[in-house]
Amino acid sequence: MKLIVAYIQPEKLNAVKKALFENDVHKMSVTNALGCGEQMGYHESYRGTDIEVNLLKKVRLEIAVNKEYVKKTIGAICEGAKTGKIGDGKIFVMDLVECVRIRTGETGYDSIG
Amino acid sequence: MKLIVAYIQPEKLNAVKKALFENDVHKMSVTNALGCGEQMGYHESYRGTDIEVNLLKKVRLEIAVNKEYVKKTIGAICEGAKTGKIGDGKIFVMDLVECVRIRTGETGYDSIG
Amino acid sequence: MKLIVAYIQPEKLNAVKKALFENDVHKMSVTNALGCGEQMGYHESYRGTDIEVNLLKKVRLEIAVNKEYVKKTIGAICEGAKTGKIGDGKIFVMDLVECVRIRTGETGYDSIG
Amino acid sequence: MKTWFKYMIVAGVALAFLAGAGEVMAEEAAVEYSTADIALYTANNIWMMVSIFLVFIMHLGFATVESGLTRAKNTVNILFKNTAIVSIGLLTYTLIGFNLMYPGDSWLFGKVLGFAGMGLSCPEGAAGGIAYAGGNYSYWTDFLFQGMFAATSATIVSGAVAERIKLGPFLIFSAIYVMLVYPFVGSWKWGGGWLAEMGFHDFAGSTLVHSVGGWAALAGIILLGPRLGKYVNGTVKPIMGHNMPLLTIGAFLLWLGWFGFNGGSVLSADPTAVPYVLTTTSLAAAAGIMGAMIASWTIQKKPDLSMVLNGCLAGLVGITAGADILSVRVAVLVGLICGAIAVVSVMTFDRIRIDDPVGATTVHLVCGILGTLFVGVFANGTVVGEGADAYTISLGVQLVGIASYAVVCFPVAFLIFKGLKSTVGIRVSEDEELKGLDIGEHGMEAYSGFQIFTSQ
Amino acid sequence: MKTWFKYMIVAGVALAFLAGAGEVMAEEAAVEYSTADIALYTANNIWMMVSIFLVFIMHLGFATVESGLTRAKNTVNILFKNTAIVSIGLLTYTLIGFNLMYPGDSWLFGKVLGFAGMGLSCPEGAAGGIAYAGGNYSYWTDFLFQGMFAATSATIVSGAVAERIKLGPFLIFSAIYVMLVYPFVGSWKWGGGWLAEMGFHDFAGSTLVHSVGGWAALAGIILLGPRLGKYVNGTVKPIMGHNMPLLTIGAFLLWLGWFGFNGGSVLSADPTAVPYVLTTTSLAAAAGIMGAMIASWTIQKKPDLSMVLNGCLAGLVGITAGADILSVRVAVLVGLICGAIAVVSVMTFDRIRIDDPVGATTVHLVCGILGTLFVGVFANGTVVGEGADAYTISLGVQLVGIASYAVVCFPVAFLIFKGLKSTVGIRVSEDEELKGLDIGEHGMEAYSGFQIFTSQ
Amino acid sequence: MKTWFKYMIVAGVALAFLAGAGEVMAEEAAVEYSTADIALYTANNIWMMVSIFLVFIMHLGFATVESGLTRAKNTVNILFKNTAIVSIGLLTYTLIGFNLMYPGDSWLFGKVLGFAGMGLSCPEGAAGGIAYAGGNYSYWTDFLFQGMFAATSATIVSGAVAERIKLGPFLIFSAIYVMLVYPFVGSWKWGGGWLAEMGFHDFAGSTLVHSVGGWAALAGIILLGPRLGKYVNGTVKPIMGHNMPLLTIGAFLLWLGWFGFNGGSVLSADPTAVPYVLTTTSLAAAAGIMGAMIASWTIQKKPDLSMVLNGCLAGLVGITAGADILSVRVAVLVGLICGAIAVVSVMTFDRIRIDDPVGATTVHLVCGILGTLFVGVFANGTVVGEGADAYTISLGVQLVGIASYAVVCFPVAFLIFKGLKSTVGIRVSEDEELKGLDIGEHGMEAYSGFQIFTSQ
Ligand SMILES: Nc1ncnc2c1ncn2[C@@H]1O[C@H](COP(=O)(O)OP(=O)(O)O)[C@@H](O)[C@H]1O
Ligand SMILES: Nc1ncnc2c1ncn2[C@@H]1O[C@H](COP(=O)(O)OP(=O)(O)O)[C@@H](O)[C@H]1O
Ligand SMILES: Nc1ncnc2c1ncn2[C@@H]1O[C@H](COP(=O)(O)OP(=O)(O)O)[C@@H](O)[C@H]1O
Repeated sequence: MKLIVAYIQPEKLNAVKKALFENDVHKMSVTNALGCGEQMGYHESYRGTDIEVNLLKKVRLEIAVNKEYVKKTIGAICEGAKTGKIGDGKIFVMDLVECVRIRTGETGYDSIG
Repeated sequence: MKLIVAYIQPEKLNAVKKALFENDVHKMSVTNALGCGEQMGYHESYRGTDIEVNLLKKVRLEIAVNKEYVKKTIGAICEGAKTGKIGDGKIFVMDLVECVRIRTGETGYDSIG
Repeated sequence: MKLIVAYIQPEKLNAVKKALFENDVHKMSVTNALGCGEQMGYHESYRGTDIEVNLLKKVRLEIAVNKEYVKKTIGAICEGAKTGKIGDGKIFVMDLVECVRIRTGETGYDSIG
Repeated sequence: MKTWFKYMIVAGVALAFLAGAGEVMAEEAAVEYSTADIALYTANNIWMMVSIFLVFIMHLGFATVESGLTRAKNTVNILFKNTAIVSIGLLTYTLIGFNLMYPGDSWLFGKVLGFAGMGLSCPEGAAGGIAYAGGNYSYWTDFLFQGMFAATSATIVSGAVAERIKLGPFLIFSAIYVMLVYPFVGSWKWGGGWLAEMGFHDFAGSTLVHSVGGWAALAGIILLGPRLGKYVNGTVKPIMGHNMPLLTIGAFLLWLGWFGFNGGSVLSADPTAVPYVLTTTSLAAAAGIMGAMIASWTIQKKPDLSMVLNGCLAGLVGITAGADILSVRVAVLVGLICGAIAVVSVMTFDRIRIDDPVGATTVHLVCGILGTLFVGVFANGTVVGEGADAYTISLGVQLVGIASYAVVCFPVAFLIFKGLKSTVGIRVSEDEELKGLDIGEHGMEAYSGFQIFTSQ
Repeated sequence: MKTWFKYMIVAGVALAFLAGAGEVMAEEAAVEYSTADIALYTANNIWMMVSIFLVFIMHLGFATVESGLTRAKNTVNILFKNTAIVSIGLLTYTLIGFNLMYPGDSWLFGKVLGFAGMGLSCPEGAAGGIAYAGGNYSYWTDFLFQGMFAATSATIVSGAVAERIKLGPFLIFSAIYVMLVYPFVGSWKWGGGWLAEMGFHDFAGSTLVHSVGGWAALAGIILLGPRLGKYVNGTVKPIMGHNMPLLTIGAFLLWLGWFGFNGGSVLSADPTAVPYVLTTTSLAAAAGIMGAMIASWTIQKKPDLSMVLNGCLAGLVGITAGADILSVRVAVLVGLICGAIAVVSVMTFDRIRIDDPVGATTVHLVCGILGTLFVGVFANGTVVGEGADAYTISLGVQLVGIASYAVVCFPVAFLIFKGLKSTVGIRVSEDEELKGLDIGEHGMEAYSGFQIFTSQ
Repeated sequence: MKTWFKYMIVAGVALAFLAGAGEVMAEEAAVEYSTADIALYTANNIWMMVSIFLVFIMHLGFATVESGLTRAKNTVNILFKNTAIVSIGLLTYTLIGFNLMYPGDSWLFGKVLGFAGMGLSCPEGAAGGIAYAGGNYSYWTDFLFQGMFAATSATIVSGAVAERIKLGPFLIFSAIYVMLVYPFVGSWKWGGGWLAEMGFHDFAGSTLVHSVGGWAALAGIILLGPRLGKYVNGTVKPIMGHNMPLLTIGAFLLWLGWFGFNGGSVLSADPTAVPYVLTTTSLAAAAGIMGAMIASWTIQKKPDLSMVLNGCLAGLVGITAGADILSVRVAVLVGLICGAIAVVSVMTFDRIRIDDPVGATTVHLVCGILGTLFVGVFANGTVVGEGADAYTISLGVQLVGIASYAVVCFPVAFLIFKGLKSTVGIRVSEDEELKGLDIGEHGMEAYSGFQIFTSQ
């Protein structure tokens, strides 16, 4: 089991969700985040004082999947989120030692989906 | 050391906290998240246009614990969050390679609690 | 590759960012979180009813780094966030199995930075 | 889909039409008035129109105070209720309320119940104009001023029962209360009924408007029970209001509106009486803030903005019964007392499990009663009015007045709510309450896109 | 940096000065008026000043309604536009607009186009005072009341084209429209032009203000196209407004303002006529809420606050043309119809890909036309006015009026927008639209620090 | 718990009572006035009452502007301060202020300091009514209008010292300033003191109200020092305001209020003078927006909403001294200049480490001085008034006026703040400043449930 964390552009969330659904990944968790990466920030100016904003708005996805879904999931995220422009985002994959479905107490393989 | 991530229903946060405290788990971090799972979304309608909301409000807990606390922690979360209804949530467990308490620089076992 | 998660005091974010930049760590993701730790909460009172707030505002950093950066990163976070007072925060380190740059499809070592 | 409810609305609207909100346009009368008479009449009427606007804006004040003091997830619902009430209030007042409250000579039953017929009908010519109210305002001004007032009493209830009441039943309650109950009991004093004859003094409605709303609020709260999460294992948990700027906007708008509520109740632009009323009103509001500030700082250790603004409103409700006759010094005293008591009262209601999210029972019921009482205490023996209409204020009569509204309004409101409870139900499901009434009743959110913790 | 734009502003301002907003201060005239005359005049003038304030506050109403119904990321931009328009409107009206709209005898071309010269010039003595308008108001009151009105028509456009239009071009459009188009077509009726002579009845501007703004809104929407993400693969996606309390504040302020918009349009403080207008206005608003509530509850299953508040405004726009002559019963009917139609119209515009975030075309154009029509339907044959100025209302003339505004305003607005589109462009870049115009056009955020999802 | 502070409040309130806010109710006088006289008097008085309401609503305007321009974590505190000031202002004005500012003949020391006794006492009969002010308004109207004005000067300070000042000491400062300093220096001109005799012209208070508040703001800022995080390693860091809609609501409400602030300062409903003042006021506001827009767009590249709204207020403050006598063209010019200068001034204060979160020193002090100066520049030689009271405006006297307020208000405010600083302290702890004053001073949050980044 793996835990996949992805940072994408906020406006790509719907496209990514669609791509994931099409790849049979239906469960995920989403938070909003600020990201600092290759993408240049932009300048805001407030009352005449300049400020460089380099924490840009991003959406963070967290998806737990069984092994055989890892590739599909990564692929789907890339498919939905890729524009080729700086700022498209990153995907991180970690090992998941255990998973529990609170409702039933199920663990492991079955509890993920 | 393990890092436990749990998604629960927002209104269960207090109950989970209580259960954790009773099991001697006093430290945790909380964020709000949107989740997409087995639970059906609901329909909102805005100015006559229907929208299916399938990202539901959830609370995300992140708890770092030493090995002997893993079971207790999972148990406490389940105890506080379980209603038996769809949407109760999930718990994910990962290996924690290192932990540092910033204030003192302590690492490892002692730094967790 | 490691994934470093750190909880720090909100007002230390800029100092931590600066310290990270000085250590050549330029990429990170930030979310706001609520934390419960050693730090005592404070009391709010609303319309005459007391409430103990023990979920305090924190900032959560998530930074993926290559092995040789782990120490530097942890050091930089401590440098920027440390005041010696309770509530300074924690750093958690996990193994990162894989990393993908969505824009280019690059993976592994190169995709992190 | 609550079909039954829509049909009731449609039926009500239809009824309104059949009944005929028929009016006769005023034609110019034959009597001649001097330019000076007309000028004074015009000025007086302008003042009353300004008062209409001020009372109107109180509805926005209520909407914002109530939504500010409740949670983000119930905001749309509260705004909706306040919007709907203005509509229901004005339309039912057009249809029935105005003629029920001001029956003129058409008393049906002693001086307790009268009715001058359905719909509006402006007397022709000067009778609906300069002669209508001694050159103080015209028929239409009268109607609109009283109509704006009427909706207020129902709005008071809205905040008290917020965050758990079903929308449909609440609107039905409001319609009945504002269409029938408020005008009926209002006629006792302002319509020239039995309490007016007894010499009950309630200048602008500490009792007639505020307590009348307050009793209904209390009945609603008792039948609904507290919000989920308010009382856990015997301890009181605060449920915080989500938007203090909204609350503050509302409180200032209410104070502003009170200038018309009290000032307009002089029913002429008398340059001595009206500004005097405005002065006592303002000083009571200012003293209400001060009283609540002292009380809150003492009891709660840190001064609570929501309490202080409740104190301001408490001072305003408290002075409403006697704004015309109490001295400046007494006005300040009334404000101080009401402001301080507001703080204690909010905390007390909380403790005795009367869960009132916005403090409506405190502000409108407790301070409404107090204000009416203070008239008897501080102005006992004062002669009000001239000639045949003159009466002497007495504490006894004030108590009779307060009691008579209590024994009618509370039971009637209780019965209406009880009836609704045992038929269509008045409380939303637990699940809906947790998710919020905005999603449950309206399928929309108040702050789309904002990240809001709804763990409570 | 859009240098060209700043130069245009500077040029405009300079022009204003060269042209000379020159006025002559009134000196006391020789004619004697009685104290009674002066008192009546003073009272009338006070009423008109109150109306000025009420119409002024409508601009805040528009600003809050429009920002409430759009997304958080475009809020600064909308507030900015509404602020700028008030400024542009008043300054251009000073320079040109007032004398273009009220040419007096200075007709240049039939009774179609007139101009009484640049700048303001108050007639000396009583001619600019008590004698200026039969003792109803003075020159300066007239100017300010009409000036506050003028900016309204441009503000209507602002909401419809929100979330995608470039700031500079929008301001240029507004300046042209409010400086030239609105006064030009307004002179046809209110300036005593050809439509006034034909007997077209538009009491306070269902057509002259609201449709004039509405046509421009429609032209802008068509040329801009829908917002990104509104239509995806042929289906309509809702883009939710971000702040329902703001919307509600705005709707109540607009209703409040309408008391001055309609009540002030009586152009005197007549104690019968003005409160009558206030009554029909209020009842139409209340019925608009009711109509929209029934429609929304029926069609959408759950009652939508934003629709109900649009319904309120729809009722207000609908009654504006005939608030002075329609009966109370008809006023309620007009409100009900407009309110219900507002719901259907908003949904219909959405379906036919007219992406209007705030429903301006529905409220101001559709209901503006309907309101003007209803005058012809329900008051056909009514004689308005006295003596030489009297005219008989007819459905035919109402249709002519509606059509004549349509055939001028829509094409002219279309041409101006088209011209801007093919020169400087009118739509922000896709990237800016995604990030929000607050960052793009103003480099700042409306809610700094708040966590807001901008995935849409 | 700051016991000492509560005792001071209690003491103050008690003092008020002992001193006796005693008034004598007016009884009808023997003199007969014609209906026409009464009608005119009634109309005039209505206008002044409307002005009271407008000035009152400015307090809500200040509350919302100030909270909009500061951070979410200090919102409750700012709203609290503004609420408390209205209360303190009205109560102390009742007790002492009114009679200190308008001593009548009770001058104690030259024409520099006078005092007509504690509390309010309305002259009996017509002397407190129609004869009180030549039939323009009654005693109570006078008191309430001036009382609403008074609190304004303290409110100005509130924004400038926001986000770091301790609540208790601020309230003490405000009480002293509004009770003693403002009325004392105000008597010099409006109370008929030495500056009035010299022919100093300050129509509605560019200097008497705005600079008086502005000087205190400056003193407070200097003694408090900048907010944490504003100046880091010698560079200026912006600290963004958290709510632009709130700011916009506030700015529009202030403009609205200014209609009463300036329009009411005519002190009668004169149908020529009042609307003329409303016109210059509005055009200066509109031009202020325009001036700031041009300046902001040029200097900052993107037009900043907060600057433009500051520009609007700058124009309003600028015209306040001469709204009655400057020509329309000059009014526009004054607005343009003040608006443009506001932008530069805000940026300059920032650079010289005067950390004023809301731009109060710019708007009220800089533009207050400018406005007073412009009267001398553009109206030099103009004769104001008639008969014995007539005086000629001169730049020299204007400078004397400006200087005399500077040399009294700044040092006095500085001393009061200094006294507080060296006794109870005026600045909250660093820790409290980081967490926010809402938690620190009030133990509550403004936006419960909302996710807000407080990294700054
Ligand atoms: N090493 C990292 N650790 C944590 N988050 C990262 C890291 N690299 C990128 N991110 C996240 O991904 C987002 C996009 O990264 P960026 O480098 O701008 O994209 P791209 O690689 O497409 O140019 C960042 O804003 C940040 O939120
Ligand atoms: N595979 C997953 N990856 C990430 N988050 C998940 C996953 N499965 C569930 N979740 C989170 O848990 C929440 C509850 O899941 P759900 O399937 O609705 O609960 P249940 O299993 O009790 O029916 C989801 O809303 C989501 O936030
Ligand atoms: N075991 C843990 N699991 C998850 N989060 C933790 C844990 N311990 C600490 N934290 C996070 O770190 C923050 C600071 O912890 P705290 O114990 O108050 O700091 P310190 O160790 O400096 O006294 C907490 O508010 C919480 O967000």
